[in-house]
Amino acid sequence: MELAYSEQYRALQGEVRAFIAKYGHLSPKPGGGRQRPSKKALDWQKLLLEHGYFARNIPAEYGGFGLPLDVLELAVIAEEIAKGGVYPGIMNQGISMLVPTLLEVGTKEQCAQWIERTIRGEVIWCQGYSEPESGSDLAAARTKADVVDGHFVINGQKIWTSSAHYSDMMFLLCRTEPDQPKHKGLSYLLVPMNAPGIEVRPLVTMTGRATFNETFFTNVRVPTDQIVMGRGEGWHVANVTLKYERLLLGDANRLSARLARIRELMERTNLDGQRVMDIPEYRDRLMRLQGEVMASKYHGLRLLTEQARGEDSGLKRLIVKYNGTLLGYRLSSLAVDVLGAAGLAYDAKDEAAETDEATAWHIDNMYDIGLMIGGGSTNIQKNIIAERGLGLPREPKTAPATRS
Amino acid sequence: MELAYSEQYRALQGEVRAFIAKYGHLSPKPGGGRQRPSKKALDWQKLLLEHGYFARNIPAEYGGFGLPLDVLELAVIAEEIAKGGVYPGIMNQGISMLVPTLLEVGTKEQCAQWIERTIRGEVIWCQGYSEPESGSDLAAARTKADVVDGHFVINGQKIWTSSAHYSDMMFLLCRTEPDQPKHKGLSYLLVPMNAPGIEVRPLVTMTGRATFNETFFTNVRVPTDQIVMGRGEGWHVANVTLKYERLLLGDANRLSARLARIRELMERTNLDGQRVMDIPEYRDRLMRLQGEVMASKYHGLRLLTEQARGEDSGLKRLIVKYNGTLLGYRLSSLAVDVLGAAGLAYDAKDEAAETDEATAWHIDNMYDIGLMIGGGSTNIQKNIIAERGLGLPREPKTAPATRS
Amino acid sequence: MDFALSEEQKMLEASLRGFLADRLPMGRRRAIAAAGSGHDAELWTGLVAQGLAGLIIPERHGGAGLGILDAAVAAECLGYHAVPGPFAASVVMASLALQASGTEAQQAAWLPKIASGEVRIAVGFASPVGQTGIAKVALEGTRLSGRVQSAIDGGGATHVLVFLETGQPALAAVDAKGVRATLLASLDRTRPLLDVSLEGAPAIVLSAANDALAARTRVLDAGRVMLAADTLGAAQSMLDQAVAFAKERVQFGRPIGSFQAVKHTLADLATTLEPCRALVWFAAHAQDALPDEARVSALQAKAHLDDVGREVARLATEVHGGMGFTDLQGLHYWWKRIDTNRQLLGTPERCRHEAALVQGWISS
Amino acid sequence: MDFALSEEQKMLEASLRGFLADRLPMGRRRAIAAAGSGHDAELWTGLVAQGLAGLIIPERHGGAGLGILDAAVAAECLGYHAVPGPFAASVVMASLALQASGTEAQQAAWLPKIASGEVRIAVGFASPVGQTGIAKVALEGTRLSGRVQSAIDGGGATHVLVFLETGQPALAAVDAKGVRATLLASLDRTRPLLDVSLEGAPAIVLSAANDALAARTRVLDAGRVMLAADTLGAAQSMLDQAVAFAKERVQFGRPIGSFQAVKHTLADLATTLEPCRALVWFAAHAQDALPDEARVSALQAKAHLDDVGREVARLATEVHGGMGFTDLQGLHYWWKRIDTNRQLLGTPERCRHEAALVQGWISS
Repeated sequence: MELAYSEQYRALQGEVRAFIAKYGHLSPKPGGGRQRPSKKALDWQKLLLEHGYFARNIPAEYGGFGLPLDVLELAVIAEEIAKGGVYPGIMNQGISMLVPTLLEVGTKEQCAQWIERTIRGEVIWCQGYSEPESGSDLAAARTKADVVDGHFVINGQKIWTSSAHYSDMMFLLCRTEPDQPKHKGLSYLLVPMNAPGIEVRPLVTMTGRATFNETFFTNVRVPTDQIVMGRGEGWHVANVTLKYERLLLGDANRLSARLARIRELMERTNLDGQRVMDIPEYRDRLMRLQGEVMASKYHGLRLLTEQARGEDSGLKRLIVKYNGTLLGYRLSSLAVDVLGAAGLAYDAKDEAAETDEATAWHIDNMYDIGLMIGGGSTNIQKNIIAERGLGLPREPKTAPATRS
Repeated sequence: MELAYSEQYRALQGEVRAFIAKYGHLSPKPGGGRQRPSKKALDWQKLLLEHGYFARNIPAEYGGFGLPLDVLELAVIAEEIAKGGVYPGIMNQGISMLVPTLLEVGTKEQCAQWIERTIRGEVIWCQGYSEPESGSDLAAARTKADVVDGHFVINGQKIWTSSAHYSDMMFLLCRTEPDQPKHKGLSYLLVPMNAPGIEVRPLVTMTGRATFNETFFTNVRVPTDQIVMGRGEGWHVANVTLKYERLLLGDANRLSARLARIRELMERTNLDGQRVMDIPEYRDRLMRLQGEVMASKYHGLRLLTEQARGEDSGLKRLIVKYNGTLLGYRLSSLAVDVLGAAGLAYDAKDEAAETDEATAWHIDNMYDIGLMIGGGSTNIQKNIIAERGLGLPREPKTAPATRS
Repeated sequence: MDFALSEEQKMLEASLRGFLADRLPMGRRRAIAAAGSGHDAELWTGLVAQGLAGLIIPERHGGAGLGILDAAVAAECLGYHAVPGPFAASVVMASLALQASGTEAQQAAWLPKIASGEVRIAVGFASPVGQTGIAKVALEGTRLSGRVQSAIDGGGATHVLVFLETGQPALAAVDAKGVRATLLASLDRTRPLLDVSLEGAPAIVLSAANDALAARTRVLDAGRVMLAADTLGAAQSMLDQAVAFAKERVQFGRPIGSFQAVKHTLADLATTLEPCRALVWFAAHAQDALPDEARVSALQAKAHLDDVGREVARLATEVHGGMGFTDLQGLHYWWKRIDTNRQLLGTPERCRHEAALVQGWISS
Repeated sequence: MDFALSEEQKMLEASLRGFLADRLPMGRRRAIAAAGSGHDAELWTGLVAQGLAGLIIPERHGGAGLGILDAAVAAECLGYHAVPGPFAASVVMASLALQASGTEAQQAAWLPKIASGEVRIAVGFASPVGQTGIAKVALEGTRLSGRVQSAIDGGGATHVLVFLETGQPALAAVDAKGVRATLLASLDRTRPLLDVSLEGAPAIVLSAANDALAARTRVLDAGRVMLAADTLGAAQSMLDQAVAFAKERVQFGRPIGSFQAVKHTLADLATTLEPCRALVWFAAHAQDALPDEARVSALQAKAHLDDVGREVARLATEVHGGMGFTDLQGLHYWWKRIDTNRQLLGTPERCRHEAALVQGWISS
């Protein structure tokens, strides 16, 4: 047990600090909305890439820094960037999901064509997986693509395409082999969002904001070579993509920061003439959550260590997302309660929404519910934990089974 | 909404009170162990039967009082008997489960043979349903009975036969038609416990006490007319029996009394120099439970009213047991916590076990877990609530199904 | 012994539900909420015609002369249909305050106007009632100064009633000089709160109660029961919607309601929610008829429904999957309603604390 | 950065587990528990040979010279196997108290005897530590009078160590004149408590610490970490047993672990329990190496494991169905162990309260 970094990583810490001291003034503000990266963000991204503080482990031929994976290096860089208060680089579904998928199952040509421009923030991707009738059951996708003279002709509808309104491309899961069983009839296509026949409509959520979209396809034509792996192999490719989504660590630092903000809120909020912190029934909730956040945080360090050693963390990794989202929801629920009646003024439509403390907490609280639902619902996650993590038997196939 | 009783019931109240005033000194102490009724209890039972305060709705020809069902009358009698502190009469599985089953599906001869002696406490029954390998899945019973020259010859093992060691008779679910599908191969037999080949062994539970038994059958012979309904109809009969078990109302009075005892315990227990009642984190748990106990209590009154009107309460009745057992467990858990370290002395073997407050609460706490497990596990109850109460679809049959 | 709604109460319920099912489809609710005023003249006129505004006002003052249990039945309907518009404060609390603390003349002047729907009164407290926010008002002569940050039922309010620290209610018109009443863009768009600033605002003080603080407490408790009943209705609606969705929505070739995880979630919610109805009925009945039980039952009903409501809201939304998170499904109107009720007139923690005090289990 | 057990710690763990799996089958555990003394000479000798008794005693006094994290690893193993016999108090707290507050001579006199297993010391506190019961002892000269109702590790205790209100530990032999030490028939038969009455009992007072109260608190926190680690092991064992049972037990023609209800219950338990291990490791490490984090992490580890442990105990028992309720399955040894740990050295509520105080979030 050693919580300090060894010399090699302290050296990297120093490098990153020096970089921030020298270039930090060029960084855009961290956080910020869902929109195309600004010129400033693109320039900063270039600096990060040049120094290997972004795409550190992506081959140099595709625009990365070409170093072998060392998760401790990545942790050090992330920590220093967070401490320095600078922008950690562009994060979107193209970078976190499509790029590793292409590296794993794409052709050399596809890697060369897309990766560099994607990690530089020049090409923005959105994800075309969910449909209104297939949420947790992704393999039931009905959006279809028929082949007509060298093109896929796509018709159907996707939902939850978050950045569709400003994306250049979509990675799309659709049905190309209607005669095949459910899981064998899908393909994974790369579709330009400016193709004729694509319509993007904003999707308003319970928060009152339109941070998602629905995307409609009417006879959208894409050349048949815009496919990853072969026809009918889309389910396999999509699972590669989802694997990378699930690999993202639950962010314990975010939970700790949230806890600290609630603590501070409880110290300055009054209820019936007392500080909320001095009302034991509320404080006990905070203290319980502190215990859980600590467990989650140290569990994260344990995983990081195992990852650095190349160990398979199994169950320990599978629980992270479910644990983190539920904890996040309970934290924001406490915040909402501490704000109480005085925190019921809410206007999420305004651009200033996120600067109003009460509105921001309510949005977080609702968004936390969305997180529990999205990206594999809670029930599916529990199945995975039980079956892959604990080795419990799968549910038997049902008798009047749909062939699959 | 009228919480007072109408004149008719106030008159009955008066009668019961007068009865208690006159005869109360003859009553045995309420509660008490799991053993054969004493002479005193049998005499008292006779008095209750004569006045219609027991078996009030059982036909007079079978030893009951022969009045039509009026649940408010039953409620009034139960309340007055509880208030008067006298013994409410003998309660066992023969009376609560077998008697109504015989009334519903037994022959006249069977009713005449068994009911009067059972309600008088002269014949004690135990239940032979569960087996080590079939707990929640009762229909998988493997204890078998072959017919040999006019007798069933029984071999196998039953578990959780609580009063087996002092019972006269058992109602037994066993497999008589091994060639039939699972649910159609069972019969419901009436077996004298003194038949050669029956061995009863005490079953110690987690509390350390042996309040249950295992019963073993080796070539036990019973005449073939000792069957309720026909061969292969045992599953139907057992479900009639279980229906009566499930009809028993969750006892909200018991929960209220428990809450009151915990309140009193919290007022006299000290922790770190404070009354536990003055420690808000504990008190808030008590207050939460009070809210739930109140809901449960008034829900009971609502059901009683519906039952008095002959209405079908549906979902409202189905939830009672699950709600009550979980609430009971949470109450006893709070009691255990209030007792704390000073309440860890525990000796359940001693006869005086139930007079030691700490031991009694720990036994309750463990027994509450047993209740959640027994009589249809929590999961089966939730299935029933969801399917019969909310109308949700059943689970589809599994593909490689065992024929049933 | 008859623990049930009367035939009249069942008719009231059926009538209101019929009216609301007919007049308040999702699109209409959405439109009124989007407009943001918390008041819709047409819907309000219809509700007044249903007798809602005068429900607990004596017949001689133009009302129906019913009790708190009847009002709770109505509140459950309003919660069930997430009805935009005032009720708990504007109708029930204000009418009760006038009856408890108004002179006969004051009652005759105001109650008929409440019953006719013409006067709608937001209600606030200038003393601790277990909610956060600024609440401080002073009376000089008949003029009020101060601020109540979160008065309830701001939608379409013509007046505001503020309980002073003494327990006396004081009534002021929102358009009077010295009154600045700002309708808040509230989490629950169907029932916006009112931020009331007073600078020497002219007010009518209601001083006829023998014990002003006791009268205030009765009004407050009645309000708590109304919010509990509203949450009961809202939670029941969310559960019903989730059950219906689980029966229809097919994933993996089966209705999702056939999966044990979904099934048991819904069974848990039903098991927790159903007994709440009896608790709310009892608490409402106690306000009318059982003075010894009135306080504890109101406090416990509020606290328990707040907690159960939140759990139902979360899990009913989860059962809906992604659709539950959209505005399309509209489930969030109920979510926000439940969350809002929780924060008003005493949070669950504060209500339970007060219930312990009231029963003498702790000393203050 | 290396948040993991060292190779040596893993070897310690493997060695203890191997030993216990071999020497402590269910029948043996049952027999020792039934005997009720909380001490079994043969098992104890074996554990001493494994180095358990001297784990944190310096090598110069005959121990292994290891730290609190090593002790926590051992405690988790003992909880996992529901080992009858003393450890948390008798070995860890008593050794620490001697090292922190004993003179060199006192340490030289006692530590080797603890390490050899010859001396076993029950530990109690005569001042509030967050548990119920009588705890009042006065010192006159070198003689103790008073009572500590629930001293920990009564099983086979040769001595009792009582922390006085000043924070100073005082050591007395259980067979000394003026000492009446009654082994309690405890809920957890594997680790019975000791009810200690003192009437002018001769004692050795350990007064070498600069700050006696701070030294006492370090011992107390170390004890809390040991109980948390013990609960972690016990809960992990119950979960593992439930998972194994769910794979094997067939009902309705399927292993019960294939039902979503059982599957999700176990997934929930695993999700809650697994991160607890990192919390316990951190808290233990903090006692050795991170003084700023030591207090809060010990308190939070104790509180969190108490709560998680209870939930795991309940649901793991439920998964076993009727078998879980029998003595046959023996699951109750772990249930009772978890419940006992919860009540000792600070209940979860009291630990969280203290954690808030320690962080200065509230003032006392």
